[in-house]
Amino acid sequence: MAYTKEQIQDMIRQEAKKALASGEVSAVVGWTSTRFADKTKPFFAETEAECDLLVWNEYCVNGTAKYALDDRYPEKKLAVIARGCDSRAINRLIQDKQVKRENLYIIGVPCDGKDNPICKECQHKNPLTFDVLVGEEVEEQINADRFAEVLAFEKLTPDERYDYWAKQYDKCIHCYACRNACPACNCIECYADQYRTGWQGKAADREQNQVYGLTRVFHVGDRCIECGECERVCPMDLPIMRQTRKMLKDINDLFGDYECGMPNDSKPVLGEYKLEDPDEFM
Amino acid sequence: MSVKKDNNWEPVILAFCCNWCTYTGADLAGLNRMKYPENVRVIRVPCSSRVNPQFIIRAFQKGADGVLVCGCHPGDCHYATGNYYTRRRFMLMKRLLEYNGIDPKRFQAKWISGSEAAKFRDTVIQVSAEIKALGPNTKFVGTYAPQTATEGGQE
Amino acid sequence: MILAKKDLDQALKILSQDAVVFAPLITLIEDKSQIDQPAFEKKFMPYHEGAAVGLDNFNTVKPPKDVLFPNVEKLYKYKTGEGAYIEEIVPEDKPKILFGIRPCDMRSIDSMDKVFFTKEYVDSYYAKRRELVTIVAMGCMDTQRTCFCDSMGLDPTYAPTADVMMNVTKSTRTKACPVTGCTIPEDDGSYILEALTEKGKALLDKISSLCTENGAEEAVRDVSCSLKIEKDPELDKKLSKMFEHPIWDKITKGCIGCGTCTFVCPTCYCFDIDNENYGAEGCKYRCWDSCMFSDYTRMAGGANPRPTKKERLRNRYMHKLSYFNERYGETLCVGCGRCIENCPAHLDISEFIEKASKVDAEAKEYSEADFAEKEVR
Amino acid sequence: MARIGVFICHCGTNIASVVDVEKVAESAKTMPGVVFATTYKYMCSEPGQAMIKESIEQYNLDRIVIGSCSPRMHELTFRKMLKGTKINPYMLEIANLREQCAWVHTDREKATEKAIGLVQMSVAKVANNKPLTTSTIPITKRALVIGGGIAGMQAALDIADCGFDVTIVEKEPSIGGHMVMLDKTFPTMDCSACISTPKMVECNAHPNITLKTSCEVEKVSGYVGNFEVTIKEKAKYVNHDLCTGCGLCQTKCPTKVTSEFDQGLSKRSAIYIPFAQAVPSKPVIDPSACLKLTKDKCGICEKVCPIGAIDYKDEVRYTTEEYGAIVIATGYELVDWASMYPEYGGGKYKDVITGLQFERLVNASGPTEGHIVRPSDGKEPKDVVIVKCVGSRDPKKGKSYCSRACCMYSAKHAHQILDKIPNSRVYIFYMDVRTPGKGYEEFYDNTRRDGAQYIRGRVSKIYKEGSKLIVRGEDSLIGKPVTVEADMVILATAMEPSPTVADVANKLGIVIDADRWVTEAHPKLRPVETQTNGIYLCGTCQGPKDIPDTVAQGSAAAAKVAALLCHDEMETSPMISYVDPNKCSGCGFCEGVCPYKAITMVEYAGRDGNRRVTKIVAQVNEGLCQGCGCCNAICRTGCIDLKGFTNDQILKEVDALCL
Repeated sequence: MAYTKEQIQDMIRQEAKKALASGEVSAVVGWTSTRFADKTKPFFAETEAECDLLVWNEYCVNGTAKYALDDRYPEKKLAVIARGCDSRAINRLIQDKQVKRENLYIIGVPCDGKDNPICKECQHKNPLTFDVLVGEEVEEQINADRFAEVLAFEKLTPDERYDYWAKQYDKCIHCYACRNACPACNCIECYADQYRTGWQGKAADREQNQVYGLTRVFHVGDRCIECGECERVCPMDLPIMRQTRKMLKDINDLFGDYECGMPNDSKPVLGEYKLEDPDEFM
Repeated sequence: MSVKKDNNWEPVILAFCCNWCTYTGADLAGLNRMKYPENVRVIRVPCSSRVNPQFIIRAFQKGADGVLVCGCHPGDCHYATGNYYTRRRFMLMKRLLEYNGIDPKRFQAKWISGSEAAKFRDTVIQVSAEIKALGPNTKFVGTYAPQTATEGGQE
Repeated sequence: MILAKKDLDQALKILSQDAVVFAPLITLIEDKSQIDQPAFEKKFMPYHEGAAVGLDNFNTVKPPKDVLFPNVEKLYKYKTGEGAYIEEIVPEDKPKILFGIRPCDMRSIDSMDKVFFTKEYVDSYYAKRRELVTIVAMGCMDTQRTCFCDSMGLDPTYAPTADVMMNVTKSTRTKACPVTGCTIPEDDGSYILEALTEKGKALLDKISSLCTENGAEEAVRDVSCSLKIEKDPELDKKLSKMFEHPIWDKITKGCIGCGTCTFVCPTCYCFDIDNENYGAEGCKYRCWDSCMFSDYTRMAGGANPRPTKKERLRNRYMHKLSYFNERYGETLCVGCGRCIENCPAHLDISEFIEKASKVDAEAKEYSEADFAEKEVR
Repeated sequence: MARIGVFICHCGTNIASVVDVEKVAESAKTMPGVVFATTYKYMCSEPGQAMIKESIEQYNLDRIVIGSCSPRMHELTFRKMLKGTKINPYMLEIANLREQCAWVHTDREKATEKAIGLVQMSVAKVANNKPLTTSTIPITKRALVIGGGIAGMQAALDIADCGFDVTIVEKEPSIGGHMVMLDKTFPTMDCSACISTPKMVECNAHPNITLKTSCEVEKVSGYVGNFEVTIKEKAKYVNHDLCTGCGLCQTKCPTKVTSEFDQGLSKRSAIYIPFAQAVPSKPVIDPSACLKLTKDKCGICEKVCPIGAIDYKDEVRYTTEEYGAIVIATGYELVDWASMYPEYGGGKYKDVITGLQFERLVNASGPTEGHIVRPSDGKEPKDVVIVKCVGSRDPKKGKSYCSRACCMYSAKHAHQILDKIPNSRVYIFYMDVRTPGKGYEEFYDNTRRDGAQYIRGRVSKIYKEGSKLIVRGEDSLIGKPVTVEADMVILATAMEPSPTVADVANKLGIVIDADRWVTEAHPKLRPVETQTNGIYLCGTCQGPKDIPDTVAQGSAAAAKVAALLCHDEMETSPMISYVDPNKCSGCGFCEGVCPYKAITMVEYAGRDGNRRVTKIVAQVNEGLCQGCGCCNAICRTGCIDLKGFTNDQILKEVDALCL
């Protein structure tokens, strides 16, 4: 019998209290309600009483994994309430050596899909790594047309494609929300923050946005866990996934099936090679 | 956009050549007095794997009409495994640029070894002919134009 | 003066003959691959024939400050070597009309005027643009759920410092907007325009042919925000004593340190200056900067007085609610709610204002539990 | 601001004939940072260099651009020239106006325009050059030779003669390799043992050489001049310090197992020395055959040993030592012809033997004291067939390459058979006879004159009929199939690298090709070096070769090692990567792509916000890094940069494109 939202919410609160009681955990990262019914916000429960503020409903859309980067050298563990995508984000951070597994206490919660367009394409509702699991595993679905958006967009003519992206990058206000929300963007100091080195200007005009947009695709393209946070957080609603998915599709076609953030993920595609890779530059 | 605007417009093509193979091949082409068009400018890099995708975007923005990345054949890279990474990186880069509207002929990569002088010449002739046919590159070109100071705000 | 709603486009056409009219236009974002449903974007753009003007329903995401203080503005050009020159790039002196901005945005322009004009330094670029612009403020018919301008001392329907105040007439029947569901005037409604300054009079004279004299019509004045917050009037003084208060640790935990709130906020005016070289020539430009960026206060050698997002968000709230008061005597937050609507981590400045007002300034620890939101809107 | 001097060379008429050098110099003057520009007929000549030095002083230049021939030609010359001036030798960029401009273009105006563009790019790049100084790394004056065959011994002896300490690591109980198994060597037919055993003794006796037999390389780390090698010493169960080599234990040992040294043609005891002249001539116990070690019975050797040198409790020992250079000489093995050619009997017939087995038969210290007899019944064979290219030059079945030495040793075998067995007949099936050495062709003629019957064609099938072996082949010269009834068949099987080479190469981090031969740095110009600095190779590990070439390569490798070890320090190229530890987030991607394993993740006392923390960052080993820059393109934050080709320099070069 499947648990109801409230039951899971209570179980989460119990687990959070147990974790805090154990003394090993500094805070439990979850969601709490805001003054708006259809919005929850990320929340660090640090005391017993605050655990009762943790909520679990279809509006818990924010990613919780990347908050582990706030304190890269913690004394105590950080408990993270992880849905399927969050656990993949945690795998991503661990595989990029930015977070140590022993610094995390993961409370896995199978996710029933949130108020977020990406959730209907989700192939990993159940958390992949966790210390304790709350509720029951839900049935996974295979998203057959994972690259439908890319295939449709590829049919356009080059000029149409360029104009589309040019308009999108005209809209971009260069606020870096997509970078700060993305678990694959986990550098201590992003190349874009060192604009003195000449890579990337600070202006939000089309030219600098194009450099930033394409560079980010290349930086995260082979490690993107398709959690959709970049599109959710963008204030100007740019279709960022449409770019990174293109890279993932190419990697799938050229170098074999590829999904990131999985427990056995090997080195990122651009960081390794196979002798029998396809070659078109002869 | 390149220097002259009239009909005998000459494309500007930037070629990243790996020092041990393609650059040597290009020198050999010179030694043998082979002839090829003037619109390729070579940047010497130690290995084709030194070329960062951001250089390519920068090149198009600064007015290159075509970019060429050349290196040793996989297997005989001077640094053993450098060009395996180049191969993966620029196969993905080529498709990404095409996806963003840049004509695939404008960005090409080729394996040219130190002894394939003729192949270097033929590649240059072929690439500059293709790009001359395509005309000046208008995509990704930087909005900065010294003569017209673009007005701020919404234009 | 009364202007019928159906004559609005005609009026804008007349105005745009000798001035660039910036109005909140709704444009369709064309997606030829038809993957997503058609998306619309509302932005202050130069009015052109047949453009869909969205005077009502929601406010624009990108504030109108972009017209006066563009996100990229070239300051001067130079050339080195032979034939060297330095030449200032003066904003083109074409008069502009900022049509249909909300009282909260108007108030933010007032704040920017204080910054760019007072304290013995006048920013020539901003001054040139500001002088060329006549502003037609539009009173709100309805407010978004994140609007709380009346709690910050503003009247949603009246902007005292605009050149022309435009309101929907009381007699206009209202309907629910099909897209957003908020109340908007019927098509056969009318607007009442009232000139508040000389420039406003000049503007109204241009379109006087379309308008009729104001009989007994009155403007809709009784609009109030659904989001009410109890703000301590002396909040700025209280905050100045709360720099080390534990509330800051708690409130800033969820923030992801991006620059969205600063770039959508109408009152943020920080900018950075850089140059772009094109061979021997180049230009100096200034562009928006955000105090939330990690390299905003990074100094030589890597020292950074505001290293983590806690210090940066504290600095942002303190500037909005306390520092600006010390310097200019008014709060810099106009309650437009854009940062609440667009914050990726769903942080809420109004929630902070309420909590900061209620909390004991000298408290040594602070817990969210004792502020649990009972009533959820 | 940079003070750049631009010097355009006429190169006689090479450049000046096509490129308007004066115009290039004129336009160079307008480029940002250029304070002086001139041209000269021969910039690389003495007066040319003097003119440059003088203008450096006169115009107080701090960096220069030279528009001349390819940097691959004179970059070194101009750098040496700058050593004499106040400018750092690396504040120099060369625009390739000859090979890639003047020589390849005809239209004078366009070529000049391109030349100006190339100079612009070099000026833009040089404006961002930083002074680089070569650093030096200490060199451990010791060499390690992996493999104790003739190649390894020759290299070790030559290095030792230069006064350096050498260690030979040999996996077998004795050094000597394959050469010591042979009887005679072509073309002079002098006895192989007589020329290789003295070398073995010399190696054992040489004060600078330490022999480590029954040992293998376990782990190699470090870089040129500072290799740290862990050597695994297999359990010998005999204490070689005590043992005098009296040989009593070997005579008393009851167990008999096939002798690998005699290619399976004879037996040896469990406690054994591989062959009589083994060096060191002290036995080891074969753990898989010894009754004591397998079933805990017997133990005779311990009882018999007068000094008590036997120790059944012996274990594997690991020793770690420092070396400055490593020479890999792991030698060859014969291919497993039986699985490749079932049609030749696939190893069923005892009388179908390999060349090495024949060498043991004909060898005086071999199992038959030199009498050529049939391994099946011990009778003297009358008709012998030698089949060449078994596995070689046969891509479908075996190896595609030619094993080089078989033509000559097959002729030698024929010569020996005809010599030792009166009125015997020898048939040699061949495709081609390759005699590429001094005295080789004459040797081949003598063999034919002795009566060896050369039949041009391949053998299709060998099968037993009665006591005879029927060899069916063809004679392509007369275009007919041929059948020969033979008493014995000798197969000239192909060479392949020693089975351990892949493991050793992996540990050393060097590259082996598809056939597992070690890849040399350059087939013609650097045949005894590998691509990794400080690691050299010699002998058949690099490819099939005969003894003269192997010995020559042994001495060549020794010369290279001596050239390295004779200096106390070694200058490293400054064009290597360096990491900015503050910006590095320790993701380790650069470590993964470095072909030379030059990047390691180390602890660094850094700062997180205002807190002191130890973080993990990448660190580049200056000795190992060869400056390929692959890590630069992988690093997302751009905090690892290649000196001489920094991101900033290349970006400025790309920006210079738009002028």
